[in-house]
Amino acid sequence: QEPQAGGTLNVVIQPEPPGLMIGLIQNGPTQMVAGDIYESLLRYDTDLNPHPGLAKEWSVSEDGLTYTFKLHEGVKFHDGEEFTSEDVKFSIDVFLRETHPRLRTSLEHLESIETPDPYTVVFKLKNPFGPFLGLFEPGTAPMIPKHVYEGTDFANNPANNTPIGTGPFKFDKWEKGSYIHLVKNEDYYLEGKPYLDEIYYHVIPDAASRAVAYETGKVDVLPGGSVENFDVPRIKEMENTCITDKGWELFGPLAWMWVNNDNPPLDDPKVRQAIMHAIDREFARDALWNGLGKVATGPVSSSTRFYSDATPDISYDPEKAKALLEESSYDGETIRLLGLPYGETWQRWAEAVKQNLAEIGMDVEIVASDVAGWNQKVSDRDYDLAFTYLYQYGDPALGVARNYFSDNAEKGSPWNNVANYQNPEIDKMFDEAALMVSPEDREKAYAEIQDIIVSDAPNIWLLELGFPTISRCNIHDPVTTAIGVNDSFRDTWIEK
Amino acid sequence: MSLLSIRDLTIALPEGADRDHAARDISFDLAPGEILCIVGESGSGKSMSANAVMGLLPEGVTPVSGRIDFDGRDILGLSEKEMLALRGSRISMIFQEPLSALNPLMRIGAQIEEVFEAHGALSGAERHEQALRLLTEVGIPDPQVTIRAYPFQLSGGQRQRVMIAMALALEPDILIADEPTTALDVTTQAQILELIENLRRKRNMAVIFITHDFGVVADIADRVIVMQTGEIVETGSADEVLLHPQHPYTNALIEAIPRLTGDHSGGRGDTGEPVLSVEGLCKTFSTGSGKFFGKRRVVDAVQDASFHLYKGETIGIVGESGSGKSTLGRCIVRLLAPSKGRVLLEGEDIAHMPGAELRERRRRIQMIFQDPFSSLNPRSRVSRILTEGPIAYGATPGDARKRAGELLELVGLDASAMSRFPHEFSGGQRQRIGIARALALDPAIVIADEAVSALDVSIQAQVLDLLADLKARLNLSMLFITHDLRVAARICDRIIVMQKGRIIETGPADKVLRDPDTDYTRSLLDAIPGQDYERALAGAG
Amino acid sequence: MRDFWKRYCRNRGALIGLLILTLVILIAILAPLLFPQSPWKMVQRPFLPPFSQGDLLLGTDAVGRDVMAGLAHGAYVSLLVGLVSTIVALAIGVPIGASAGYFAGRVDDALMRFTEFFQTIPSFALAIVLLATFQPSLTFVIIAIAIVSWPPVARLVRGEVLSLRTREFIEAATLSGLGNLQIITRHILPNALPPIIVLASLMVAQAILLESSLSFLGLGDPNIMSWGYMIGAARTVIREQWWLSFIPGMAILLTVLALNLIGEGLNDALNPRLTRKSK
Amino acid sequence: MTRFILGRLVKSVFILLAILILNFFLIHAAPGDPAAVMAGEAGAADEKFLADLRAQFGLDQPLYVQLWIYLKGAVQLDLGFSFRQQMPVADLIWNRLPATLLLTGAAFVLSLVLGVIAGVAASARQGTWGDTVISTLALLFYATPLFWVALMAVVVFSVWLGWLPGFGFETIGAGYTGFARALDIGRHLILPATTLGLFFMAIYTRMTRASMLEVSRLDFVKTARAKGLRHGVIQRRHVLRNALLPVITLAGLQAGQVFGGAVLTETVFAWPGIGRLMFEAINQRDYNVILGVFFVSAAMVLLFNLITDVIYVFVDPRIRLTE
Ligand SMILES: Nc1ncnc2c1ncn2[C@@H]1O[C@H](COP(=O)(O)OP(=O)(O)OP(=O)(O)O)[C@@H](O)[C@H]1O
Ligand SMILES: Nc1ncnc2c1ncn2[C@@H]1O[C@H](COP(=O)(O)OP(=O)(O)OP(=O)(O)O)[C@@H](O)[C@H]1O
Ligand SMILES: [Mg+2]
Ligand SMILES: [Mg+2]
Repeated sequence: QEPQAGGTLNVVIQPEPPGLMIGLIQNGPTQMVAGDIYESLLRYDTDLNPHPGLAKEWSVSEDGLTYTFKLHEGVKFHDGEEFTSEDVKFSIDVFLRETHPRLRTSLEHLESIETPDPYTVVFKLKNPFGPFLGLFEPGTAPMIPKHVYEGTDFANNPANNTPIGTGPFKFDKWEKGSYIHLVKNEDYYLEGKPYLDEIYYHVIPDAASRAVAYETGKVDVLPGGSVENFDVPRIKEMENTCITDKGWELFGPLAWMWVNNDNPPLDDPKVRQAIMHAIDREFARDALWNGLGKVATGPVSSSTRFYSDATPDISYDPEKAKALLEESSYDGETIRLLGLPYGETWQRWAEAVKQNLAEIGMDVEIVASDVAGWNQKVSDRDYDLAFTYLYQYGDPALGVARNYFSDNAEKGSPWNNVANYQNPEIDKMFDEAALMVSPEDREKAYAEIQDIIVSDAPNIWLLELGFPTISRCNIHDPVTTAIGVNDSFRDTWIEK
Repeated sequence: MSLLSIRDLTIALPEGADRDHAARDISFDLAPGEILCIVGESGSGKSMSANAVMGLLPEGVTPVSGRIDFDGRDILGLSEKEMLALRGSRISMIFQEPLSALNPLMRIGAQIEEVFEAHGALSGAERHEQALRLLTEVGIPDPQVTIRAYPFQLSGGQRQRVMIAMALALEPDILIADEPTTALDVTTQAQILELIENLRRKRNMAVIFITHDFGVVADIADRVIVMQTGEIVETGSADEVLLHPQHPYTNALIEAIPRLTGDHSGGRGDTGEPVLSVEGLCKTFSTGSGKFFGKRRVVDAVQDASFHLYKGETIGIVGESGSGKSTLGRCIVRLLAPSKGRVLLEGEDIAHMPGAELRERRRRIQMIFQDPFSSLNPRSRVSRILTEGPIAYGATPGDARKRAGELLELVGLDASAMSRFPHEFSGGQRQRIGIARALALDPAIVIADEAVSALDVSIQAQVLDLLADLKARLNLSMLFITHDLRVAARICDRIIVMQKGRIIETGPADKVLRDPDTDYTRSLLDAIPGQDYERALAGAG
Repeated sequence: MRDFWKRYCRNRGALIGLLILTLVILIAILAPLLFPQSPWKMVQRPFLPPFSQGDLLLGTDAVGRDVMAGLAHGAYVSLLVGLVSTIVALAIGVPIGASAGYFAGRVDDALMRFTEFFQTIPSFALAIVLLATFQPSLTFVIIAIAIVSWPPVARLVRGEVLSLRTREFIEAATLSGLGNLQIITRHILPNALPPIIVLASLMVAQAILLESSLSFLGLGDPNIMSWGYMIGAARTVIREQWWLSFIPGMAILLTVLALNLIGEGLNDALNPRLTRKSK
Repeated sequence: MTRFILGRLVKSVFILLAILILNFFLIHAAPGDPAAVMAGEAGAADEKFLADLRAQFGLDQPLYVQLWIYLKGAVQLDLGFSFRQQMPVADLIWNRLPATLLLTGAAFVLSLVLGVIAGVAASARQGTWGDTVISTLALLFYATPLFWVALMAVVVFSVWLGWLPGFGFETIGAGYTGFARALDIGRHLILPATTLGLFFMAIYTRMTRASMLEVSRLDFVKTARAKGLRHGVIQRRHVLRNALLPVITLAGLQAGQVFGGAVLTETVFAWPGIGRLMFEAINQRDYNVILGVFFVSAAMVLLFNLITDVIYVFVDPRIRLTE
């Protein structure tokens, strides 16, 4: 089918992003909108293979230490300035190193960036770093205009309110509390793209209202998580409605419960294993997540590279759980379960888990809190069990290791090793696996790692979440890459 | 020819009322230009009978039989629309409570003009003219200003005049006045009575005048109807009924009227130490909290009052409303803090005495209050009312109860009263309980503030007798505050006259009442209604 | 007392209200007996409609819990929240109002400023902040509700006391040598009671509504099955399983309605004007 | 008059400061801070990131210094900077305030006007079925949870019947201007304003009815009847005016509650007002915004109280002319 140009896309956004300057802020909604404005060097298909982005081609040296990117020529920022290798160097080496905590960790492996000519960028690494080629998506390594930011106070640069990137859409207007309006970038470097004239991101704070918005035709795209899961089946049945759970492969969102490995009786592996078997993940998937997603088998999501399915069984088995609990040191203590304050589904899930644990004889009290309280409690390790879900960024070295490294166990952040899992052997294995050049070697190493971690049961893995993106069927190609709607809508078109 | 003729009128009360009928088989006639007075104790059905004529009976109260003929038609058979045409134009009415009878949010003028409007009389400008003329006619000072005033800016007497102006606006044939002067002091009452009398004469208007004050009746009535529990017990010309009452009830009522003249026990000699000495007492109120347009207003309620009270003596404090009588009494018992001056109670100054010490002294000086309804806690049994004082001063509950029993007997109540609540007593009985309470602490002095004003004449007489008796038996000293000079005459040894916060005259009761020193006192005396009648009674008796 | 009862019964609405409330109270008390299992227990497949299965009269909710059991246990919570928070609010408001009215002058001024202060803050917003600060648990929900609902009590009590204070029987009590505390507790408050009782019945109703609003926003105690929680949890499925929010909504409505009717009945029965007439 | 208003304004300043201080400590006592929230949403952060953010927001200073800085700004009407939205709080609130004013104003006027009319109608028909219907409806609205009504209203009027938009402030992207835009906003306003107004309407209905009946029993009404005035005139001129006094007082006291109700209504109806702004700000620990909203809403309540007091003065001469 031949794409048709023109039309307005109405998309739900929730919550309202704090800002659109993606170099400074990387939360979900910011990524979603800024993904249309900013671009990175590569794009990833749903099997996580790299494709050209701002870089039209690239090569890796044999030793895995040198990466060379050739940039598209004639790419312009929205203010008309040309995009060159200098901008790449500035973005990675200066701006993001200063502001982007997740990228910063990976940049420790970077030796230098060279710009032999305006359209060539050469990255030199200190050591081989397997996941390096997976870093170049807009949420991790957005390209930022050097001429606007160089030498300024990044956080307070007035340009943050009128973001300027190279993307297919330009920022037009942000009516706080109502909508964000983007318009087509007429000077986009790919002929004929984007197809859409404009995009409205609608801010609708209540999940039920968001569903109504779709049903009454106010919006056409419901990105994953924007309506409550309970609403999905109904909306799915509507005329001219298509649903896909693609577009989350890079993130590989995995839900689990942190277990405070320090607190008795949870310091007893038997208790943790008992919990592991007490939880009915299939029920949660079917009743709470509309049957979307997959039951987790361990710390790595099946869409992530180097996933191993040969780990010890952790499936639902209440009898076994009871037996394990019987043998353990658990003695009727009240276990505090910290729910995730991200809407009804999570709340229901906490209630279901509480009930699951009650069935095997554990006394659980749910602790409610808002986002800030959740952060604080998890960071301070003031919990017994705590729901969470985290992205894996396609590679265990990027998104998994951080949660199991002994060194990462200090308090103060909700995304490091919050469980305080201490296993020097695993530390060493993670370190080595990240530096291996050959994918086959890495695969083997990670399989072993997964096996050990699952046996130790430091956390209770639950589900690989499936976030469905719902859109009208006459909107073609809303999701084309591994980051889904967080990528730009440059390939999307509306059939009239 | 009678203007209004009522025949066998019976008015039923709704279920749950204290009796079946507000009025039963009432019959009377009213001639043009005649003043007909209806008297009788509270609740006897006076108001309901009058309201029936206006077609303004409260909900649930309905005339069940009889007829009211006015102008050849039975009023009871008229439609609401026809009644509207009569009300205010042919028959008018004024009510007892002048403060609440006017709409607080409307200007005086507008309220008067409304009468014309209601009956489609006159044009706008003419209405205003007429309202002004009426205000002038009823003797409102400065009508040009008053017409633009709001009710709360007028005194009680002025408000009552406005009511009268309204009632007279369309020159009605009949004016019904339901206790129009009860809330006013004697001087104002005299003026209003005179006004009504004049208007009647000028316009040949018939008046139905409801009151329970025989003095007033004697001054204005042509004919009198006496009512008791809904029935007319006696009717006749004023002279017949007042001087030669036939019915025992009428007799009893007349008997109970306190006499201004007659024998007083006479002033006791100023002997011995006074139990109470008031020296240079002043009380200043400042009002107007500043909440809105906060101009502060300062009222000198009592200025430089001095007197002595001796053992066994009763001093009456009299004066027109607002002259500072109550304030003086309340300063003495320290319910109010005096601004200046001394109050020597048995030699000790309690005027500025602080808390605990004051409490100890204060039991020697007790008070009897005006309103028998609000002076007893409706939620306390009589036993508690009488015992909690002594208990607070350290008596054992047992002793206190015993004493309470004695007190009840002393004031003439049955011992069974102990376990009852105040609302189970009549007004007179309640006042007795109030007296018993005051005596429970064995005071040396009792202050009675309008202790009998709220009571019906017959009950008033009983209570006054009781007080006189107790005083003699217990050798009490008493300050008796009243605006009723007849009452003062009956019980006091000496009388203090107050005007605008000052004591302007003090002397033995006989002297003050017969031969006052000041014009003010004289004017008070002159305003007392029914003096001729009293003389006639005395002559007859 | 019999008198009072008779007057109360004259109001048909009030009787109905009393009937409903008694029923709710009974259910609340008997909930642990009628539904011995936890209301959180997942007993059947989710979204069973009402009356489709014998033992699950009102069907199941989004995770297969018995709605009827939730309703019964929720009755207990709602009433508890309503009663306790009202009692706490009275415990704050009555002393403040009574002191302000009784001592007048500067004390009154200070206390009324304090009350005004709490009335100026939008109450619901304050409740939200309180719960964000202290974390939602039943205790804090109750405290938060009490904190935002006492000012009207204080105002009412103050007004009553101000008018009672000048009544002659209070002066008589002063002259009888009673202390301030005795006068307030023995003479003033008992007489101020009727309007306070009426207000209290309305406050219980308001507290139940407030608790449900807070629960609806996710600020309730997550371990406790309340009606507000049930509505909040069911709002996402209001379209297909509308009864899941409708049923607890009706429960709140009926209970609050009952309390209001009772309040009106009390108002009639305790009204001094009516009382005096039938003396 | 001016003196009175000035006095009130001075008093208001103190109340506002007290509210700010109380809320400042309350909200700072809440667990978590804006930096942690923002980091939380980003899904990753390290110590440096958090420390940078905190320094940028001024959260690294002692609490009393922060309070002092805030109050110093507040008395100059500078409400600070929103950590999260990166714009001045005053701008943020200023953008949202009209929506809230429109919503609460509409709800308020609606509830007051309809409530009074219904109350008068009910009292005029006291004891008849008309009275029963109005009173019962009022009682029902009074007893129904606001958010529940909101949910049901959306389902019925927006989803089932499709008559009215179920949420939002205006049709986004329609590009209406002038009258068309006003009309569009008006259509969006109907559901939320009605929902918010219902509860208060119920209150005013009940209050007006009771007050009308109460005043009808007063002596001056009897006087008016004795004048021969027609029933309608008496009701309008004598009863209603007096009966409105307590309603006005109550309306003044309720300003704060209307705003509280707006938090719920704005959330359910996606109304871009400050109630929702505050609710979100609390969850995000955007301290300055929370305080700013409290400041503005309390100021509005105070202003409103002042206005009702002034109205009261014009309605009731007893207050105007004390002395
Ligand atoms: N609105 C009413 N409803 C029921 N009963 C009433 C009502 N008003 C008066 N009554 C009763 O009607 C009877 C007569 O009352 P009415 O007011 O005529 O007495 P009154 O002679 O005017 O007394 P007073 O001197 O106290 O004014 C009394 O028993 C009273 O209790
Ligand atoms: N609490 C008060 N505040 C302000 N002014 C008061 C107060 N009490 C009394 N007054 C004023 O003091 C003056 C004297 O009042 P007081 O009550 O002593 O008069 P009275 O002689 O007892 O009158 P009455 O016969 O009407 O009872 C009046 O002008 C009154 O308005
Ligand atoms: Mg009468
Ligand atoms: Mg007096």
